[in-house]
Amino acid sequence: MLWLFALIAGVLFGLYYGLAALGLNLIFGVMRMVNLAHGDVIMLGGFAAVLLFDHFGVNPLITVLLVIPPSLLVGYLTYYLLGRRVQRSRDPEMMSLVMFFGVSQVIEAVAVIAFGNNEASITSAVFGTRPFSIAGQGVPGAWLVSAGVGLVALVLLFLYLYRTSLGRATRAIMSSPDEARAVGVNPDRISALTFGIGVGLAAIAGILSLFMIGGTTPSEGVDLTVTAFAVIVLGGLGSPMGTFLGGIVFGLALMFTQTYAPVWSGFAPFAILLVIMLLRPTGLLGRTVRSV
Amino acid sequence: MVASPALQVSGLTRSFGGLPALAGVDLELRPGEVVGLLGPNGSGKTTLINVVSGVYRPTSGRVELLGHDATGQAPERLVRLGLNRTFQTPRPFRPLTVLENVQVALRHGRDAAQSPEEILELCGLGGQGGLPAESLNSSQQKRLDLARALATAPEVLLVDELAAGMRHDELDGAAELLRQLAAAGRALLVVEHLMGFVRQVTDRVVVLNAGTTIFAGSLEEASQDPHVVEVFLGA
Amino acid sequence: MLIPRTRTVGLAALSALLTVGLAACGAASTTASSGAPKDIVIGTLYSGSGSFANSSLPEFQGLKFWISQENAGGGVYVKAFNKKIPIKLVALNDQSSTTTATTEYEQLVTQDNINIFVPDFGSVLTLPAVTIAQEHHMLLFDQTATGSPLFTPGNQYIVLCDLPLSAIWPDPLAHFILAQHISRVAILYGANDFDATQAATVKSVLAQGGVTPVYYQAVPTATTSYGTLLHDIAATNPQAVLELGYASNDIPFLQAVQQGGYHFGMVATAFPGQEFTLIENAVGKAGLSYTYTYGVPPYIKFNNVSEGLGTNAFIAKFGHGNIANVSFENVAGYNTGLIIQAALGHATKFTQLGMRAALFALSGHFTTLDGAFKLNSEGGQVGELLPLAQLFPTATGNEIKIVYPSASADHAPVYPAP
Amino acid sequence: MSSVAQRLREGAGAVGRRPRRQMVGDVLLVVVPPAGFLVASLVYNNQLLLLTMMVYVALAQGLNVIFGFTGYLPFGYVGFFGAGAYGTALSVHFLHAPIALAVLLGGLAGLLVAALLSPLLRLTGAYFAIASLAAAEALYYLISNPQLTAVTNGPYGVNLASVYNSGAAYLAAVVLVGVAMLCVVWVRRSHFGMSLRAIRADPLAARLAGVNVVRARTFAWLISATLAGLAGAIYAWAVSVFYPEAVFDLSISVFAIVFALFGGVGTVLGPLLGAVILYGVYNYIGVSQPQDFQLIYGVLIVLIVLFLPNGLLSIRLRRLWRGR
Repeated sequence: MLWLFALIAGVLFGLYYGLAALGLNLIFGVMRMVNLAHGDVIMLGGFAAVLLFDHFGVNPLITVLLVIPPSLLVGYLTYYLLGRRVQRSRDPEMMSLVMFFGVSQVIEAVAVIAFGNNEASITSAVFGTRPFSIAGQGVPGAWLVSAGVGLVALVLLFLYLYRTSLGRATRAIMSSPDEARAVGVNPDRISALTFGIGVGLAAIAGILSLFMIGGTTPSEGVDLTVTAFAVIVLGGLGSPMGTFLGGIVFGLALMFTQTYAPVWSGFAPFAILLVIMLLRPTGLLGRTVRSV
Repeated sequence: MVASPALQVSGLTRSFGGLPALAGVDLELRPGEVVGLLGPNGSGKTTLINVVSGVYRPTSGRVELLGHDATGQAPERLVRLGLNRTFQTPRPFRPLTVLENVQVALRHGRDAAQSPEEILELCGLGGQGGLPAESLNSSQQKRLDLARALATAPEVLLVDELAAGMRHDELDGAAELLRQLAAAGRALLVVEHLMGFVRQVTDRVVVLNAGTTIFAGSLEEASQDPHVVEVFLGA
Repeated sequence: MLIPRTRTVGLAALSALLTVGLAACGAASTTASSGAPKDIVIGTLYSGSGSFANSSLPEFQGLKFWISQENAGGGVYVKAFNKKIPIKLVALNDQSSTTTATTEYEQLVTQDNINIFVPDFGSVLTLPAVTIAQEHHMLLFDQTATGSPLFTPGNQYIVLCDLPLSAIWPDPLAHFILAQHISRVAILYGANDFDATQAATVKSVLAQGGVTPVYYQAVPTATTSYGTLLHDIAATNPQAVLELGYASNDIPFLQAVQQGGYHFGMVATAFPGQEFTLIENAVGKAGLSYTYTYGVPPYIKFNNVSEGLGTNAFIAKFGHGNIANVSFENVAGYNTGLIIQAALGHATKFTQLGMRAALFALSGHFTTLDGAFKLNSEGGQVGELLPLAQLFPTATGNEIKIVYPSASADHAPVYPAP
Repeated sequence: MSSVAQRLREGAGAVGRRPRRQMVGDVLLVVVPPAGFLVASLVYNNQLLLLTMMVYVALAQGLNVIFGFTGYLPFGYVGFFGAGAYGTALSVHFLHAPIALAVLLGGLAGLLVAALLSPLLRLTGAYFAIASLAAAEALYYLISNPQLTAVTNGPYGVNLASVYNSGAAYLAAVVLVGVAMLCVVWVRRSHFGMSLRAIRADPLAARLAGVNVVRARTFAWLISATLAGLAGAIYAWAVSVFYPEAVFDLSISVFAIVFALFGGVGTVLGPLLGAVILYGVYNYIGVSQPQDFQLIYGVLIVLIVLFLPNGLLSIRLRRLWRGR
């Protein structure tokens, strides 16, 4: 029953990957900015959980809630101090990429100064050491917690986007900034808020990454950004549901190759991404964009 | 007197997401003639031009160009076969100069030996070759669109609302230019809203409504056809 | 009409000037004198950030500790001039990037007039220095890079200071498995030179004892989730599970063992001995108990040494008496200094090859807190064997004890793990 | 008005009857940078730094060809670099090719990988950027795979000591800079480049001007990849021993992109200046402020984007217009 475990693990990791990529997709969808520092925000989320746990014994699930207010603040500041200016340049998509490369370098350097270079983690015993049984397979509790948080985040985001006026305005900007402006949406306010939500989602993913990928170090940002990018492109840019689908495809690809051909487990997710891109150029759930 | 058609469109349909934008269009265009394509907004005029010029593939039907099957061919291939078009909203290469706009087309068209300056002169853009295309006004941009199309030496030319937005004093020149082009043996299909302009360049019109051909004949007859009158008044 | 021309021509010229100017700025002006130098310049790199920083920085600290010790005593003794000469350190930060390391090694060698060339931690960052050392005829005091492409028969300009070649690391580990009559062995290793070499060694030693691994797979070095892999390994019913990776692999692996509630008779990973504090913090006490790892200094002790401080003295001085403050990398960096000290102190000529000859003369007759110093013909280190260690729970945490081979063991192994 | 007049002159000279003075300028653009690097090596002897700078000049210019002239940004540009490095290594090991030929075969390896990946050009924007990244990662995992040890030596790395020759590698890099400059000057001035700019301005209109858009883009893609392949080949030759992760390091892509954008893409001089200045600054900080290396460099890049968002060459134009 190796395949069944791979299936379960793939889906659970997929939900985690979806969460880790969600913020990046939102920011890109609303602002057309490429946040190359996304992975570094995930890293910071991880350190927040470790520090709060080590010094105050705060349960990581509480930290999930605690990181939201500072994330919104950071998002607001980042947007008004950096993002808005870049949006006015000739090629915001590409210039934001360069700028956030710089931001990513700064975050990593500051993290090294603040936290040192060592890998930091919380012992996984926090969520129990006895695996839960799902379909006869023993699944670590931490995986279920992470996947659950991912699902809750998705549902809340969905409700926000489809059931609130701010969310509707956000979707309006995603589909057409000019028209949204014409009907009275203030793009700056929405952009700043979205940036904050994106940062918050990344930070939450960082907390969970302690249990899914073993820990956090200041240098892990780049790899996480690359993975997050692969996931959102797989699922489709600007599609929150697609991000989770992309995450699950990525997770399944990883877990099945780990099971049947471990040495190819680095190769397979990217090869699958390539194949899907060639068959469906806008990702699994991406909107079709007319090329002319 | 009766030449074989330069462009023959038969039973052409095209749907977007299940909604038909063209629902069976028939049309014939002979060398040396100008045909006006009329119809209310949304009747499918621009879609027809887009399908014939290869921007969209037809859902069904057939396009024959100078005796070749041109159905669903790519735009650059149709250009080589001898067809070109202009846009309702002009689309020059904005960062390139006026001259470069024409040079690109000359280079990849059917007759690279033409003089780009003469083409610009013909389209009323003489002496402006060095200007960046984005500095032209909209009427000039339309004429640049036309110049670029002409640079590929087309036998069949689809002109989408050339007159719209032109100043009054420019209209006569534009009409004269279209007549000259036809006189040189080209076949022209002209989409136009300004009836006066249509009358200046042609007598023969085709009328579209809701994606189908409802009339083909002289402008005179069209104005007396009850169906055509109803469509235009209704619109 | 002149504008475009002057602009293109002018800027082309400007770009050339800039290149030349930039180059000239960096050009150093010092030249070597014929007599004794004012100071011995040691050039090295460290990773201030990036994936190698957590190993590189402690090693760098060890080296700096040695320098401060020597300079406090008036400098390092140089036999060729028969006097002590102060040490000057030039250290650049390569941020764990090989591309950056490459140009910075060249910078050290061509601009900073160094006398002693010490590379950064590990094979990946040391490799670019090998060619540069050869090209400029500088002896490379390789600290901890044990990978196979580093040592080639024709190359005289490298000596390995602080570790045996990675191919011989797991020798005691594999023999322990045979000695315990363990027949079902699972081996998971990182797809990199360092780990793949170890895995191959284990496999071949086991084969000599008639044991074929029930699971033998490579995973990308970047792997951080081991839950599924462990599930598949468990399905082969192994008695021993060996995971050969970097610290960044060992941590998620040991966590996954704990998360999944797996229990194997023997679990061995490479780095808990070298990065004990770090890994115990990340994995927790229970996650490490009764697992095995390579026994490295300061856990194997060498107090009877021919150069520098012995293990206990080093723990007292560097770690303020607490072994938890001392990592293997600290010892390695300090030991690099001791090897340099030995080379300078025994070479009759102050030349790079003179130092090399001195070290080869000392090979086999020389012990430091890192163990016996013995070189093979290519400059590889074959003297220091890594015994096998096991981690035993105590009231406060785990304790590392050497359990095999029995000659150096200070504790009996507990197999299978309770 | 003056700006229009200036563009008029630039435009009139772009193609066809080109003023002789501009031809002289173009020749200088191709000849002076390599000559500069040749001279630089006489006064500054950290040759590997200069060589790496030249490699980045070539990469930034190669990126300029595909990104500056078609708008396609390949995030995984380093894939061609790595392909070039391994193409050369395999040519030396298996074909026993002389090194000059092996370097050319490295360029060919870049070209072949690009040809194989040309269907990616159907994608646009961020999709293309990430798909090319996935291709580079997949290629890295393929080459470094232990199961391919017999072919690529897998994770154990490459040793080219048998053909090592630092002086010759330096000269090859000098030539490479000339070739890269020539490619960009040619693309900027030729009919081909004019077509590319037309495509970038309006792909549909370009097709209606008869341009075969797919063929033109593919051609630019192949030129760009070949430059990166040659850069990887020469770099591999110069460092002579390396692990696969060293030549597939994503930061090589990022540096090339940052350098090109900093200088100004779509221009001939921008990427050259971007690579020389920013890489120079990078090394200056690395040597003078090693402890705060990353922090200073990161802050610098943020400041550049905030205050110079349109590239270095945008200052030049502004100054010139004001000056006139």
